[in-house]
Amino acid sequence: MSDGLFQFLLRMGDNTLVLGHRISEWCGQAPGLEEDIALANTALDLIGQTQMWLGYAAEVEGAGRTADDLAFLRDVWDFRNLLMLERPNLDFGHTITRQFFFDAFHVLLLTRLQASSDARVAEIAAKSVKEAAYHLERSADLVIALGDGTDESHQRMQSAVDLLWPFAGEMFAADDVDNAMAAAGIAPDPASLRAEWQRKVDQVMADATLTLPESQFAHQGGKTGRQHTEHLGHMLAQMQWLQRAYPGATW
Amino acid sequence: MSDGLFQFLLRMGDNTLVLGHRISEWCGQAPGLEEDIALANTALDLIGQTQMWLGYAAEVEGAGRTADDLAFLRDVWDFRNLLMLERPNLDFGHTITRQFFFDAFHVLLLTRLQASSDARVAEIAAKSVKEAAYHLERSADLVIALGDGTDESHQRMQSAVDLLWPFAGEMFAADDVDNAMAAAGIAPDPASLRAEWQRKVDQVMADATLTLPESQFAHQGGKTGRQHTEHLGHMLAQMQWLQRAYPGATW
Amino acid sequence: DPQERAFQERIDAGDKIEPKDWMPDGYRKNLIRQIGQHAHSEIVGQLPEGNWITRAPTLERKAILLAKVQDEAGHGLYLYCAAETLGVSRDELTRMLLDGKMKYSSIFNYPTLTWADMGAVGWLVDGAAIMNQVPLQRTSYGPYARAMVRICKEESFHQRQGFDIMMKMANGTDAQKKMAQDALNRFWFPSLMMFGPSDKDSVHSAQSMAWRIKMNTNDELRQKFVDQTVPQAEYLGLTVPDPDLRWNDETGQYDFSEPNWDEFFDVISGNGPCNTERLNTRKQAWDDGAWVRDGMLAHAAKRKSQGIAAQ
Amino acid sequence: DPQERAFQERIDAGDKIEPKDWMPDGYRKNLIRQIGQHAHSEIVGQLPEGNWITRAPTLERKAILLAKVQDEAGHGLYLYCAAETLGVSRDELTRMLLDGKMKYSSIFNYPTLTWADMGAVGWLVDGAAIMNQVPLQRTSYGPYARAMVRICKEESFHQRQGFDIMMKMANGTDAQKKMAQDALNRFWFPSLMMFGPSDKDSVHSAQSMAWRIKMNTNDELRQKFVDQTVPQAEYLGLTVPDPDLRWNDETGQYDFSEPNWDEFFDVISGNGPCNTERLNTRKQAWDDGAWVRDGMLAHAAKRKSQGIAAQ
Repeated sequence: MSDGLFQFLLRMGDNTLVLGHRISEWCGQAPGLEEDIALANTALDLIGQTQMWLGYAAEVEGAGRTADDLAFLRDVWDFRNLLMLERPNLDFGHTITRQFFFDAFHVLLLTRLQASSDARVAEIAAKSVKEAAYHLERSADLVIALGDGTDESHQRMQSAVDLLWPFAGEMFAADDVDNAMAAAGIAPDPASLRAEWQRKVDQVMADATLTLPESQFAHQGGKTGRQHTEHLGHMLAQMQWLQRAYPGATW
Repeated sequence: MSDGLFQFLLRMGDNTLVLGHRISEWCGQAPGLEEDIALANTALDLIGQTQMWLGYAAEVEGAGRTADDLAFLRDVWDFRNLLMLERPNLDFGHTITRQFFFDAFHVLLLTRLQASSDARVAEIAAKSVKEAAYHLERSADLVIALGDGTDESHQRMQSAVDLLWPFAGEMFAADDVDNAMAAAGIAPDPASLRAEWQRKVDQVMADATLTLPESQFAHQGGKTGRQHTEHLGHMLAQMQWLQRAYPGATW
Repeated sequence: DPQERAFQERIDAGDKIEPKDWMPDGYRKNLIRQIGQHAHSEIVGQLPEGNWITRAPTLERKAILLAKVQDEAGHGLYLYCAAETLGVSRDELTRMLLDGKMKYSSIFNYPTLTWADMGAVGWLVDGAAIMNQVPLQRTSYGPYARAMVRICKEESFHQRQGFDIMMKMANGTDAQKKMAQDALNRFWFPSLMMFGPSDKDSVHSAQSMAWRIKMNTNDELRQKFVDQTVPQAEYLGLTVPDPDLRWNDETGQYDFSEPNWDEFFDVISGNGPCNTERLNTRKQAWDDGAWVRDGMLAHAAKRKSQGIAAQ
Repeated sequence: DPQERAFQERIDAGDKIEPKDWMPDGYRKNLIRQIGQHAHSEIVGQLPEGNWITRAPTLERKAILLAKVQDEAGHGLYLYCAAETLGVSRDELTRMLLDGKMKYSSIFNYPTLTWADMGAVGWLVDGAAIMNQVPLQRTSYGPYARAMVRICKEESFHQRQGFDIMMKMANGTDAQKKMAQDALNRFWFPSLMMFGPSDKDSVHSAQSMAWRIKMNTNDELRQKFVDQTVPQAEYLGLTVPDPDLRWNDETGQYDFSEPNWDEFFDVISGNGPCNTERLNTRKQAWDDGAWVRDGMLAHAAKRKSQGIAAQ
């Protein structure tokens, strides 16, 4: 169980860490000042959540590691984030569409986690869910505005949806870790979140005049760590540089 | 003297290392198959030269370090390459213009270094100068073809020349290290290469229908290590990743 | 001109000028230049720090840096709003920045090369900025003064965070100490330049001071900055890179070397280490963002016309 | 058809067919497909290795990898030239690749995630490629056979280099051993897939074998690859990720599990881990390079017309 819980907590924390990193890459380069502020704020929330999830993960592991050790001293194979979140930002449309797909899932998951049988999980979820709800409100609004904007913005958003769709399914694919968490009442079976997620996504897509692809193919390998994309290694080379180059220093 | 020689050798080796890295980033992404092959070949030559220069630098230093230690375990401040060479590739025109400015300098420098009072320096220069001459022939031809090609290629090449020109002067700026090398007959005063370099560049610019900017302003700080650009740190984060993440391993 | 005289009397009496009040063209023009330049500095100033967000060494440092950069974008927003009250839009100001017709603080044309630079920027650059900004809380133009009040609160917080990074570095490993010293070496003189050329060479000073849109002379503020900062450097165990720096018992101040003003004018005129990069980054962001801004406007217009049609 | 019969007799007699010889449309079409796909594989195959050139751990490893990638581009060039002798231009073939009308080897749709993957690609992927290519040196179409001779020499060199990387990793630190095993785990079944589906499911096999543009069945080659590779894995101290793998004394071969053919067809149909990335990278390179290719053509045309005018 404790290894299952550890894996589950890594998944939660790696998702927020990796997405937070990607969003932070927008610093000073967003389409407008309001977006710059909102993106920095989102990244900040996600890094804050990472501190809680990985902090608890480190405690559960009980090997004397810290949240920072987990963030800065693991190599790709030990990361447990969804593949979607490590993808490069590409354009703003891709960034926001990814954010929306994740936010819609994140809100449902955190809402359910507030009732976790693990008090610490419930507590972290309760602290995070309001932030996630705010992120979702914002990303959904942007998807709608840009889908239903100009011809160009519509076409860019549709491309983003087409590109990202095969990465959405991984959020709902359950494995042994998920089954163990569900059995222990720690976390819901991710598959049980799918229908409600789909309703939300369908509604936003409709308002945005965007169409979901029909294929149900889903890339796998991020949350299990079996096979990440090539992008994660490049992200870690940058993210972990200082800790790797100056081991043992305090900052 | 030995520290001067060490610094001089770092400059030679860091130039080829850093430019070789940049060129290698083109792998599989050049405008055509012949360019892909030629760029890989150029990078390969430059990395080979790096092994010789940094290998000798490590010997001269006498601190038990190897060429690989110098390449993979120094931070930005200890790098001694020209600022121009660490700049991002931008488009093919920028990459080739930078290559031409450097090749024209490199050929002159290596030619003179064949007569160095230091036998090892002379030997490495003799091994490198043919490669450099071939690089120059190729980069000069490309600058001419693209400068004198279409309106778009002309305009892109002119932008590249304008952007890179303020970085050319650093090649010829002499400091104490250069003066000591010149006094010892190890290397020429870089300023003494300028007139001939300028003749070559003027001739190629004329054939390419391109114009050099009038400003003689020159960015400084790479070859002395005083102030690199922000790009070098990102390059090193990638270049040095494995050595930093797995210290002491052999590959 | 009696109108101008009355205006000056209001200023001398410590009145705040508000957007709808009459004001001389020169006052308006100078304020637009000054506030715009300040706003642009906040925006461009995100870039040297943004350069290290993705390489911040701990989660906490990453969060602090993100919060700081977010604050800076917020300051930009306050300031553009203050400028808008003078009749110039944010888009116009942005266009002037991107066309090179308006400046931003030259300090942001220097590169951030190690993590210690995040400390040095907070400690020295924000420190110098605060020196400039604290008196501007009492400037004559109401919206500007009020923006400054909000900004100053956050800036002094940033400065303390920067000093805290420097402390960690200065008390850290040998490599960290070296980074800290190197950062001070590179940022000391550029920070002194932030106050502008010596008063005798400064163009707009006298009139701006009369209008109370400039509150102190450049040299006054520079001296004050040196007097405040040198003991902090000593506390950190770092050496200020000025061999002529010494305490002067007579004046009760530090004597120090002038920065290299040739370098200052080089940087101002576009030849700083990062001018081209910074401006190109902003241009790219603006151009890449065009479809987003257009899309949002188009959607808002559709919603509006649907709303009207529904009535 | 007497022409076709005569053609088949030449092939059966071991004659080489040359570009100007008569050949059946199907022969030409199949060869174009096969050589084009092979050429594209060399080009796209640069990308997974290019991904590690900038992170190679030593100068020597970086040089070896650069030389390898350069060789691959060279192989692409030989093969496009061979295809051109069949009346299809390199640009046409490239266009078909970018439009998704021609394939490249599916193996390159798998990501390279650690340095050990550079070893695994050389050892397993080049190893499997060689299995395919060595017999093709005796293929019936002359230009193709001659290209294969040149290619095979270099490929076997690459395979040895890959194995050498695996040796270093397998004999290295615990982390390196783990990387090596992880690479074998990920690349084993995809390498088996490189030989194509089982003969009973393979579409073009019989005719291609009669024409000698396919020299062995897929299953034959796959078996040969397994028999050659398993002892190498044992030598490295690595475990082949197949619980059912065992030596069969009766057949004198290894029994092994079939790869997951559903995954194979998923990858073929565009759903591999990197299909979109690989094709987008090539599209981007092609589009970004358009101005260069155009510029070079325009310059060459100017030079030519100047040459004519000067006569």
